[in-house]
Amino acid sequence: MSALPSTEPHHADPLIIAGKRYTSRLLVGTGKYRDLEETRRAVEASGAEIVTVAIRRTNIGQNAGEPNLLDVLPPERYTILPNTAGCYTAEDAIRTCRLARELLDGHDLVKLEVLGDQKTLFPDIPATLKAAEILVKEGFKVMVYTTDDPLIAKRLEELGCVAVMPLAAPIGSGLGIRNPYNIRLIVENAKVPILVDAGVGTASDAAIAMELGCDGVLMNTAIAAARNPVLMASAMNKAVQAGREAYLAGRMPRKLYGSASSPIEGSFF
Amino acid sequence: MSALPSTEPHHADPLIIAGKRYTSRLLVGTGKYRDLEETRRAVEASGAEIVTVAIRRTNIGQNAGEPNLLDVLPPERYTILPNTAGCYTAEDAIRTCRLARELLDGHDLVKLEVLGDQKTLFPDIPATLKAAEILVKEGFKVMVYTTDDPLIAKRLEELGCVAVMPLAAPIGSGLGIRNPYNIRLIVENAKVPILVDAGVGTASDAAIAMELGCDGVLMNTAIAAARNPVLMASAMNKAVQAGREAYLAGRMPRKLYGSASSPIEGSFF
Amino acid sequence: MSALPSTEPHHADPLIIAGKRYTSRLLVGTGKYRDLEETRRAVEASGAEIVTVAIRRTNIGQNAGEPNLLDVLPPERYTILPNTAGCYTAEDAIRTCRLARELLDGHDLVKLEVLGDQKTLFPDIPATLKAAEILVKEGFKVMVYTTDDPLIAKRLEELGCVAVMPLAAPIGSGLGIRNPYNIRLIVENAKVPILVDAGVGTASDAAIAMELGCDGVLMNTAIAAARNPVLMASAMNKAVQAGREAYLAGRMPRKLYGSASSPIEGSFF
Amino acid sequence: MSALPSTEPHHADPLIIAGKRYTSRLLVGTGKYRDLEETRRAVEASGAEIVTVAIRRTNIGQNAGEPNLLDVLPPERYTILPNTAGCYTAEDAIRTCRLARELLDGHDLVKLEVLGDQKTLFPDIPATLKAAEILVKEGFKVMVYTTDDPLIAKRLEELGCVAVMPLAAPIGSGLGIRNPYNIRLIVENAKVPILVDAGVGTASDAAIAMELGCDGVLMNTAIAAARNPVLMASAMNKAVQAGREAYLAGRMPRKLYGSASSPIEGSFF
Amino acid sequence: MQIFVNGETRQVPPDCNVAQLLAEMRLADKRCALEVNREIVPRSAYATWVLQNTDQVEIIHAVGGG
Amino acid sequence: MQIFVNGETRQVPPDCNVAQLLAEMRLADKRCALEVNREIVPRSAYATWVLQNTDQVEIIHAVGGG
Amino acid sequence: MQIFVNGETRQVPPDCNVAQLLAEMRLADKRCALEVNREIVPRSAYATWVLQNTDQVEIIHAVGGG
Amino acid sequence: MQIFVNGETRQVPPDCNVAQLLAEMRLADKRCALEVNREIVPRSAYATWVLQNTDQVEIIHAVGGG
Repeated sequence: MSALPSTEPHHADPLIIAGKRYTSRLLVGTGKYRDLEETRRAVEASGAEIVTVAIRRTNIGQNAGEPNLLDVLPPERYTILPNTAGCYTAEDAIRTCRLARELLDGHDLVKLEVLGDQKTLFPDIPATLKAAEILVKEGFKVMVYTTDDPLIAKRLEELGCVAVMPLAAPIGSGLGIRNPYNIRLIVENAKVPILVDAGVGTASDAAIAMELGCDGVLMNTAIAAARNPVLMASAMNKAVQAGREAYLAGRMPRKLYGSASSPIEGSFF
Repeated sequence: MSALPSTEPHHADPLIIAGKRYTSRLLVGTGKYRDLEETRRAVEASGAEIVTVAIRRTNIGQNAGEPNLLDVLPPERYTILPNTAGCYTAEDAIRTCRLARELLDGHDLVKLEVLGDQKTLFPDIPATLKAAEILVKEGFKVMVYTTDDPLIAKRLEELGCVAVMPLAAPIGSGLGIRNPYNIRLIVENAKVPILVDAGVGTASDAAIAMELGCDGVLMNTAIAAARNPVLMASAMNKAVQAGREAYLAGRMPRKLYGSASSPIEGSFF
Repeated sequence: MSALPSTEPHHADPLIIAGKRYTSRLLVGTGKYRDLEETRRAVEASGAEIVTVAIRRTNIGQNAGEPNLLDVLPPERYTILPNTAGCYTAEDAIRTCRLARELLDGHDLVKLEVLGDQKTLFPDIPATLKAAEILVKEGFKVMVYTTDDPLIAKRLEELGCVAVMPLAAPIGSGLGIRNPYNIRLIVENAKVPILVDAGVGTASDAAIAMELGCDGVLMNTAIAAARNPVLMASAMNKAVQAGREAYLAGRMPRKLYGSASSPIEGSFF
Repeated sequence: MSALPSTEPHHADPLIIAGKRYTSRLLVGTGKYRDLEETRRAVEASGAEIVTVAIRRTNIGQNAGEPNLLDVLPPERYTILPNTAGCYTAEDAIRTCRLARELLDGHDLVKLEVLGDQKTLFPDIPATLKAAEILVKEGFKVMVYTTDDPLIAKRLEELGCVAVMPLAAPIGSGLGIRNPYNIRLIVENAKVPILVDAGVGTASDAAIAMELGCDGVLMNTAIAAARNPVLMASAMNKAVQAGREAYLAGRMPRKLYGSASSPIEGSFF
Repeated sequence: MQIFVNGETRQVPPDCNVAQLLAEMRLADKRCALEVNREIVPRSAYATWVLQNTDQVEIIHAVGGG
Repeated sequence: MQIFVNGETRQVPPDCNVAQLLAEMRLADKRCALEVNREIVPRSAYATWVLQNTDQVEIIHAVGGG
Repeated sequence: MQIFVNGETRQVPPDCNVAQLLAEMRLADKRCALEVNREIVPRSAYATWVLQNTDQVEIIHAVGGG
Repeated sequence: MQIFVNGETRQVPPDCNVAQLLAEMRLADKRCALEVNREIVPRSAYATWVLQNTDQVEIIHAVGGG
């Protein structure tokens, strides 16, 4: 089978973000794990090449000699995607991105999220638009978290974001894709990669996102909060590939009634 | 990763039907393909170990010298599952199973389906119960196609069927799992393997079936009627594994509201 | 408007069961109420003309002088529909129907249910078929509770049942219509009234059942277990009419994209 | 029953917008009808007290002597809600509102919609925020059409809009409530009336919107594009009442398994 | 003599008929139906149907149910 | 003199006022509103508002819409 | 002598046995199974099972199906 | 002299530069980035950037998040 695209979807079908090619379409977060070892094993099982990290003060999660997150997820191996998680203003998000760029020696790919509400963690759209515009001007490659509003998604693309990442459902809710219709509209109109970010709960949710034509999926809690995170990471790895291949393969048309798989002719009974 | 169950789900987690162990949980049909070569490549890409075939007169699909289905799917490599597709009476189904057993040198694993209606291809439940009882008495290992009625599924198990296969939706409809609630009830009460048979349309449908706790999925049209059957077969192969692993990993609980993946503490903004 | 069917749906559009015309398409149960007065008020608010009752020993719910259910729901005003609730064999159901007929002076309309499982309260289909056949032979007008299996529904019609009543979801679950697809198939093929029986949870569930083309809805728990049963009874009364009128009115076609309600021409901006 | 709130939901349970009380929670548009007589009859059957109209040049739909829309829907009887349908900029929407106020002798209740895309007719959120702010400052009572983004809905309330009207689905699509989860979030956080505007396709859609806790529903195409608009108007009238009553009555809890409606005790079988 | 009514034992006088039993149970004017040893006794036969020792009597009525 | 009414050119006599324009268009008794060069003319000013050459006049009313 | 094979009439010589029929049909080396008058003929009996006039023969094999 | 590091007060010697602060905090060889009074200090300037009294210093690094 090794000659078939079906078994090497990666090489045949790369994800390209800001000009860089990736073979995996699953992006993962690094929060909520038991420890760095579990983080490392889950990320490895997920097959992800892009991992998102938060930016915080050093006196947090930093005991003398304790390994640092980037020790177990070396930037030489993974594309590190610093995010602005927890920022509720454009200013905080921009400041976080600038620090992250310094931290990563000029690496300018960032995940922008400007939250508007602590209960739902929905994005603040006006503030997101403002921050995106400034960050793009400053030369950042912005992957932006947004709602599933197709017009806002288009505007973020027009502002120069390198990827638009609508939520499937609230961050950490695991409710799956609440509005496939809007995700489909966003995909239809997009010229940059569309990744579902947040809300995926289990493997089939990820497959559905890919079958809708999304270019990738970013998730954290669905893996980290599973009973067995490493096994769920493997499940998500396969689900994203399955959904992508199903999208490329072109699903059968739905029929309202039955249609036999076996020939009628040749019946001896 | 090779030590992780997540990457070797098969060996760690076999499907056992009638005492035989299988590493793949995807069973596939062999109908509706363009030719035997496409059949062979799709079956191979699917990773299936059990393939179902129909029983018909030799003057059908049999030109001199033309290869036979069992030449491209050798019984030495695949477990051949003859089915009673197209039978509308218990008698025809039983007769078909007896001929199939003779054809396969005593191999007694069969897929029983007794249809009740040409439009929906729904099973005729009273006739299915009758045929199952007789076939079990005659020593057949019966994998039985049925509706998603949990009580009928249980009765078929009690009659001695080695696997119960409720439909997700009508054969060939591709409508996906119409009633996950019933499938879940069937799985909860079963002591034999439960496989979703018929109705799957795309990869996420297969993943959902497995996440519901099904032991496997049997499909034909979803692969054969895809634009690219071989690629869809690969998608289904991965989707079934993904769904199984997600089921074993234990999905995160759903939450009505958001829950941050990044720590609040340590914010400098 | 009074000339419009829209405002007098009843007279224009009767429900006919066993040759008798009814203006209401909502049938209600009488169980689980706080007391007989609440039962009376809820049944009145529901507008139901057919009410179903259980048959039990007199030493149950029968204190000296306490009013009897049929005192508050006089057979002169309501069509009493005795049911075989709680019967797990065809024999018990038949015996119950015979006693009910004697109780109601020869009134022979009965609701047949033969349960197969205490956990789900799903019907036992083989036993239901057997009981239905005998009861029809004995001259009963049988309204029969069944699963949403379209072929079993058809068989019950062929056996002579005057109405077929598939479950929407398990009795008392309030899960709504689990499989609208099957309900639609049943309706399409039926020559007798099809009523959804069991599983409705709120008003929109009842409206959906009617929009699918059902001839009526039978419910009990959705009303009796609401916080305000009398108000919910009124809601169900309106929902069933709304769903029926929407079905008759012919809904607009669904469109994937927007379509303006206001004219484009004449814009001055 | 006449003493029961269930039968007089209106007087017991008014909808209050901008300080004015309404007994009907269904608002209707006036576009897409065959003629003004059908418009009049449909509006009458709907029971609506608030009807929305578009503002266009007089040389459109204005033949000498032909009755004017406001002749068949007299402002003395109906609350006329001029809308900014077709406006794609804040400026056009504001200009339209000013002309409408002049047209209606200072009546200042308006429906603001600023569209962002001709294909989906989704609102342009930044332009909508801008127009709402200006119109409120000019003393208009603004009922505003928006997406189902809970944070934008809240911001529009904070800007002083008298009602917030999220779309259920694209205008004229009839797809029903695509994301009940977001609608629920909007309702939970609102201090002004929330009305679902656009996307309703049939009666159950309207009932579902009300069961989610919405204060009302505005629709046009679902009625005007039905096969029988007047009958559908009646259906919607009842569906909105049914959904409202069900919401107030408090639906039964959902259960995963069955729960008998008839007593177990007292069985003689 | 002893009979069983709705599963409970009950003493009744010899030659007691169904009408008398119902009267004694204050069910004479209630809407109910009756079986003796699984055979339905029509209302018209209450006065003439004489109960026998160890008869199994079931008296049923309508109760709330769905 | 020539003005533009709802996007179409129209000849009107000099010193024609809004009230006269509406009368001539048989809209005097119709419920409508009016803009001249994007400025709203209140009903009370119709008789005194004199139109100028090349004025852009918009006359609107309510039509069916949703 | 005439028999029926898979629903079609066929002439075969007298005393023709199943093995001969299959050989003549070029099915001898094919994987198939066979019924005569609804009775299954085991492979081991092909050479000894002699066909009779008007026998109904069904020869089946596996084909693609699901 | 007193400065503020990540929101906490800290005593440092006069003329202390950023490199010395990081060394003292055992962060010299850690991957982190640094702001003084909201201005980013490039790694290349650590040795020459002298801290002033009451300077607000933020030292950040990457942690698990999504």
